Amino acid sequence: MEPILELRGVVKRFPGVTALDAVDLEIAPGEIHALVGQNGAGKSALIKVLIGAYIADGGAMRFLGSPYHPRTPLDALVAGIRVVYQEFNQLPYLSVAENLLFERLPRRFGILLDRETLERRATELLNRVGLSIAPGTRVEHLGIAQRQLLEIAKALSTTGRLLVLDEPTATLTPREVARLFEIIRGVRASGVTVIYVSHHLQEIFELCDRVTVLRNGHRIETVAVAETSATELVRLMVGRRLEAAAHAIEVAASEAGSAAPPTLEPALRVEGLRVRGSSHGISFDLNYGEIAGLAGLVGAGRTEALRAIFGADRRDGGEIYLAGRRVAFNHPMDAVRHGVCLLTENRKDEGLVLPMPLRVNLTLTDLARVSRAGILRARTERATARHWVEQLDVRFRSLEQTARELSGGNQQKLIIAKWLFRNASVLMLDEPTRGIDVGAKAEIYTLLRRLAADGKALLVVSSELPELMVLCDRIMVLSRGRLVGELRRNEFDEERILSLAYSEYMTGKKNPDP
Amino acid sequence: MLNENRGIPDQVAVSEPQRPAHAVVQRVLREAGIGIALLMLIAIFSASAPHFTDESNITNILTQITINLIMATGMTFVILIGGIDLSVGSVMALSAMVAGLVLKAETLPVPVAIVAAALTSVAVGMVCGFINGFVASFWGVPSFIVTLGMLNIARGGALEVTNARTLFEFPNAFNDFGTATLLGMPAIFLVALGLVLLGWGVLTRTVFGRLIYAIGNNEEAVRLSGHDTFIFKVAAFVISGLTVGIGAIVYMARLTIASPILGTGFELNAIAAVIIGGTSLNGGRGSLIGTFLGACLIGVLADGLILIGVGDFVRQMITGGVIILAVILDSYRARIAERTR
Amino acid sequence: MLNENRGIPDQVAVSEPQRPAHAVVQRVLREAGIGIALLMLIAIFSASAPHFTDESNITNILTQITINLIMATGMTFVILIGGIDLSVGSVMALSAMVAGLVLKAETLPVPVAIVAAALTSVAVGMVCGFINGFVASFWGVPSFIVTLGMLNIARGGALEVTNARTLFEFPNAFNDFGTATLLGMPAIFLVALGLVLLGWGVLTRTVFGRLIYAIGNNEEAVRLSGHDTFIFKVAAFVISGLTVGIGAIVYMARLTIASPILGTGFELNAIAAVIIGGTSLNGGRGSLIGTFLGACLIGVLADGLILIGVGDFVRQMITGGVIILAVILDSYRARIAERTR
Amino acid sequence: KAEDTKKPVIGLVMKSLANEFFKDMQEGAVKHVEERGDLTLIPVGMHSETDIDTQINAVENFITKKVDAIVVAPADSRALVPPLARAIKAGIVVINIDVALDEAAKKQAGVSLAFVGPDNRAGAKMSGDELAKALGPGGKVVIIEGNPGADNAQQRKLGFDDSVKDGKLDLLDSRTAHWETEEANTVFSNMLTAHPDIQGVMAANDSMALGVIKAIDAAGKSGQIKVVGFDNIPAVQPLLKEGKLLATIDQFGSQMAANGIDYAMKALKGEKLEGWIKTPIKLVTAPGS
Ligand SMILES: Nc1ncnc2c1ncn2[C@@H]1O[C@H](COP(=O)(O)OP(=O)(O)OP(=O)(O)O)[C@@H](O)[C@H]1O
Ligand SMILES: Nc1ncnc2c1ncn2[C@@H]1O[C@H](COP(=O)(O)OP(=O)(O)OP(=O)(O)O)[C@@H](O)[C@H]1O
Ligand SMILES: [Mg+2]
Ligand SMILES: [Mg+2]
Repeated sequence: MEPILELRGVVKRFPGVTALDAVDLEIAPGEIHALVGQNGAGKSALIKVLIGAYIADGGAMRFLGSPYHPRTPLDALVAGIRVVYQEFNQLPYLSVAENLLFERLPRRFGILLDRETLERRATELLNRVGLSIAPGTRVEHLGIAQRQLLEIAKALSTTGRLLVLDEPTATLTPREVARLFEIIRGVRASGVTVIYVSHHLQEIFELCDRVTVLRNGHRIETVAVAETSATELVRLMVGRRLEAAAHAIEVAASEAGSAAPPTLEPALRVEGLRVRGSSHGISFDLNYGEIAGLAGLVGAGRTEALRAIFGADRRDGGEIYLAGRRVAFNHPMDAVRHGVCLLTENRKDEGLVLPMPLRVNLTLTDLARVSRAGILRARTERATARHWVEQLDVRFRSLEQTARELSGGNQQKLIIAKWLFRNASVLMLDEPTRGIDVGAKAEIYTLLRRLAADGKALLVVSSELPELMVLCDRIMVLSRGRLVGELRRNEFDEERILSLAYSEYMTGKKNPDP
Repeated sequence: MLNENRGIPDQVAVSEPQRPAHAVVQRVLREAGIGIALLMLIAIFSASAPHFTDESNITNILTQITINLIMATGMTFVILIGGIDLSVGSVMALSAMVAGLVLKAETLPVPVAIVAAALTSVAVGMVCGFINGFVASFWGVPSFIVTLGMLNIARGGALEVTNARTLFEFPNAFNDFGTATLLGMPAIFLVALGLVLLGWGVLTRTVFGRLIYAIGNNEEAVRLSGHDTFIFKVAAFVISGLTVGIGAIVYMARLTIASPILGTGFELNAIAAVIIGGTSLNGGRGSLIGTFLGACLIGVLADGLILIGVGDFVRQMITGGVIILAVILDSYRARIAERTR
Repeated sequence: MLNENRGIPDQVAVSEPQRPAHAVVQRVLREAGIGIALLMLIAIFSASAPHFTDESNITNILTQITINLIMATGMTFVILIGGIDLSVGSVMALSAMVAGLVLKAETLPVPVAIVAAALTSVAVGMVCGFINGFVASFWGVPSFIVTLGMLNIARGGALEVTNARTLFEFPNAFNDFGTATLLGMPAIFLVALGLVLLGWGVLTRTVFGRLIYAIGNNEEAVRLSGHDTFIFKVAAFVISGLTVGIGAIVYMARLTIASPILGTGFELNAIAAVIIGGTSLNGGRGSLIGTFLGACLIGVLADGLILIGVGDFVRQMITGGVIILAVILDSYRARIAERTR
Repeated sequence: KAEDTKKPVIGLVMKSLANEFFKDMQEGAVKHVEERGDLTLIPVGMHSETDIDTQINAVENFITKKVDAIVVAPADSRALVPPLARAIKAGIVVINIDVALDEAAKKQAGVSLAFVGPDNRAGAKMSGDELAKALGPGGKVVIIEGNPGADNAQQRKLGFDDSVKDGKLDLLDSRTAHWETEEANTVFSNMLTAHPDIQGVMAANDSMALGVIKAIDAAGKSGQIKVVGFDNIPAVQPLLKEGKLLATIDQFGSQMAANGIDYAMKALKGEKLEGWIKTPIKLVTAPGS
């Protein structure tokens, strides 16, 4: 069968980097084709070339049997390509409905906005992805996972011939992931071809037909999913570092629990923390030398809880004790000064100063260490920055490169690096491995374990249960803003955690559906 | 790991949908914006300024805010896309001078001359607006600088047209329009009101309006959605030019002259009305209702302070202080609106 | 076609390290920004304007850009954090009036009076700047409106101080400073140059400067990195006030008077210098070198056009046109700089 | 308030009080009214010279307030006519001071009213003639103009032009500095570079003359270039004494509004006023010269 999409020798260069180096690719009609590769391998670049957001420096493409050279995203849209980008492109002050149908707003008399149709179709789309928010809500008020679902719903707003999804599940909990897969299968059944980018290999085995591995801008191999294995894919992705990566996860897992010292000293104690008018408080302890996990569904309030502890948002009540002493974090500055830090989930808006160099982003958390009497010491700063980005294996070209130019996963590594540089004693990490490839993930796990072993206290929020189960000494579960349970390492069990996560939604008197 | 969704309700509420009552409160709080400050000001002046509530004084206020309101309407479009238009005052003078020449053309019968003058004025404004928008968008240069350049070009042009002479002795039919009343309101104010309502409809009810907001929110996202942002950005400046052209005609009718130095500093007044009205200088957020209230606030303040009879210098200081207080008050309103979400 | 991964090194050289030569070109292109336009302008005037290259004319130009340069230096800080300061012209008048009273205080010996006046001027400027910054940051209201309010308050205040009278007959020692030269350059220009260099050092070499840039780019990220963004934002406005205070003293020395209407419209000039110099109105991007070049461009243009002898109105139009052309040219430069990276 | 005393109420519409000239005028009027004691005065100023709108608003507000008379120093000689005509139709006595309202505009509006004020053109000519006298025929001069489009700026320019013609002066350049000291300083510095042989300067007001004189000092040409101004503000007194300013014109602004008020009171008592009631202007030169 003739491929629906064909790439021949596609090249995309950035100053100092060849993001795509003569990539050949054939996508068969009706398949779900996975793209995998390490952070910075060129997956997003390939997609952006495909949809006309970047213009290729060389090579040729054919789509639906005819030459295809998109110069703007509009060309791709017209050709029938729909995309869910890795980094969201949303209109924060417009409504959910308007965002959803923005590509083709429903009209009356050619110019008037057809509000009824808008609401109706938006509601349909929201239902389709299982997001029950009012279509009139402004997007600025949504959490990161809700935004992700919104992006997916948006791509479904019009039917195309090719649907491209760049890491759509990075922040989703299993429930949303399962629903997403149903949707993708449904879309495929209606004759649409799908390109699917993910770092979650198990998703690829569950969903996809064929998989293409990219490394350093090269197409390494394309294989049928049925004929390969996770280990094989990892080997193709990471090359020589195979062993290290494969073992790292196991090491992390074995260190967890066992490495915890017998006498745990309380680091952070939260009592009756209430946010945004919630009636019930959250209370828990976090000890030095352990990694505690916080699990929950999308919108369960994990992010809100961390932000409130950190002083980034207003608290409505509750007390925080650090090493036994009561503290009042009214501003992130207070928390950071006390050695408590928060790695935020939204790297684009909250984590990085995208237009500034890598070096600047890294040292932002502790400028005192790279300055004397308020004067920056350029050499110290560069050396420090280099040390830390290399520690985290960030793929970078120059320390003067802006953070925006990094691939998504490398941006995430940069954020981790900047907080490690701060050398805080209590680390709260919100979705720390969002968009990070398997190899690097393992290394980060090892790193976090080492921090715990060094006596630091870590609180990790993740929507990936396996991640929490590998990494943590214990897992606390939040459900609709309520702390509903806590499991020690020997009690870890996905089903149990999930049923706890759902508990408040099932038993709640409030009818969740309007 | 993906098979646990058995037995789990299909639709888990991620958040409760907003109740309509809430939505209304929120909308009023958001759109009305500076309305509370305006009401307070009106209450204070009604109590303290003699003749403030006289019908004739209300007519005065309406007349006095007319020009600013017209210019601020177009300015709202420009600010919503994240731009700014500093040239409105000068372009208004240029429009007026050119239109004044047309109006005085002796070869034309009066009604024709009036219509031709109005069209000329609007055309001059739109051409200047087009240049502003085109240069700013095509080369991606800050509209602040482009319109600052246009400010100088248009002012120089306005002075050059008649070599700095004032044009006057317009047809009576034209001058009468400046003082005409309709339904007890100044006719020129009704023009402004009509423009505001039209603009409001365009911004809230049309696809064009949504795109204006969207570009101010996140131009890149709009581009990635397959829309051509260029023409919309240019259009916003052209609309500003259009209102400037209308403003010029209205101003000429009111003053019965066209002077090359008129309109000096009008840009700050128009921008102030827009920003006081809650539109964000970064674009993407705001409304014409807010602009309307902002223009009213400025007008009421100027009028009331004169009626109270405070000295000029003190009046200027109070004006500055009240403007600041109004936006501070508005920030509390915004916070409350936020909390009642 | 599936086996091409053989022979591909595990770590493909992701980039060559930047060559220094490149880095320098890039830096000049970026920082110099408007420099090319300035050089072109100088070349044109040198060829066409009689006496343009005379030493006395160069002294004139340096004198004439001094005040704008001083104000634009502080303005750069404010614009870098994403704010704007419209009050600089009025605050300058207020500073000058208060300082003028101190300078004329008959109870003080002349040297003491001069020092006291300078300190007073700077203090008044900084207090006004503090109020601007505090109100804008504490209540999160747009600095455009806050400083517009301050514009009115300070102007009213300046007029009120002496009831609109001009102050004159300052001590000779003070007036002489306005015309003194040092190393062949006007002393007041050296003051401005010193301020620019100091500011440049602060912005590029200190923690404070780093945070000013970072806040302008993404305030939330800076806040969440554990910094108190509030004080830095206030500080930027205080610095603007400080330069305004210095500007006021320099103005008084140059013109030997203090008038309550001085400085009208200076804000637009200062902002223009900053923006022409490539600093983004959205904050986070720009440099004082650019501001310096921007102020030079405005000064050279004003001077050269008079020397060529074009009429006032045409001169105003050309000024506007050249400003626009300069930023267009700059946009091409930016693109080339982007490409040679 | 007016009700309890039954005193007539007079509204005074001024130009920008930030200008000392008008500030003096208003203060003179206020003092005069205190001395008279038989009327209530409501003075209103405006923000800037080009702020015609504010003056119209002020007139409209006075009509609203039903004052008995309006004394007005118009910002524009034509635009103020229609609102003043409305005031007259509302039975309010209107006295025009400072700058005369345009005859044609008055005719169009069907009103006639008296003008109490100086002759700006004649004043400028007196000032310019003094310069012509000092330089002799062929003297190379430049003019620093006021705000283009402003009535008094135009009158003074015409007066200076008359002097140039009568005195057979050589006019090298004529530029605006918008009444401002700093701009005059800058503009004149550059004129001096372009025409190093300038011998005399006519500045349309004293604020600009101040800036011109500073530019001459900075160029090291003190005493070589003669300057004349207009308005006789306090700040030029030392310069007159030092001989840096050759001459200026005193329009006795402080009495102008007071005079206007006196005429308004007369008109209220039924006296018929018409035409141009000229107020004195006086050439001021260095004391003892
Ligand atoms: N705008 C840009 N400017 C410069 N370099 C860029 C830009 N965008 C991407 N790159 C570089 O191109 C390479 C490929 O990046 P890409 O975003 O395609 O990676 P990716 O495979 O999507 O990685 P991730 O899994 O981390 O998202 C990286 O080295 C990245 O630094
Ligand atoms: N009552 C509510 N009204 C509106 N929005 C709500 C409400 N409750 C929760 N939300 C939304 O859900 C989010 C709550 O949680 P938070 O972001 O902390 O969730 P989370 O568990 O971190 O999930 P995720 O980050 O995956 O979305 C809020 O940001 C808010 O957008
Ligand atoms: Mg990517
Ligand atoms: Mg979250």
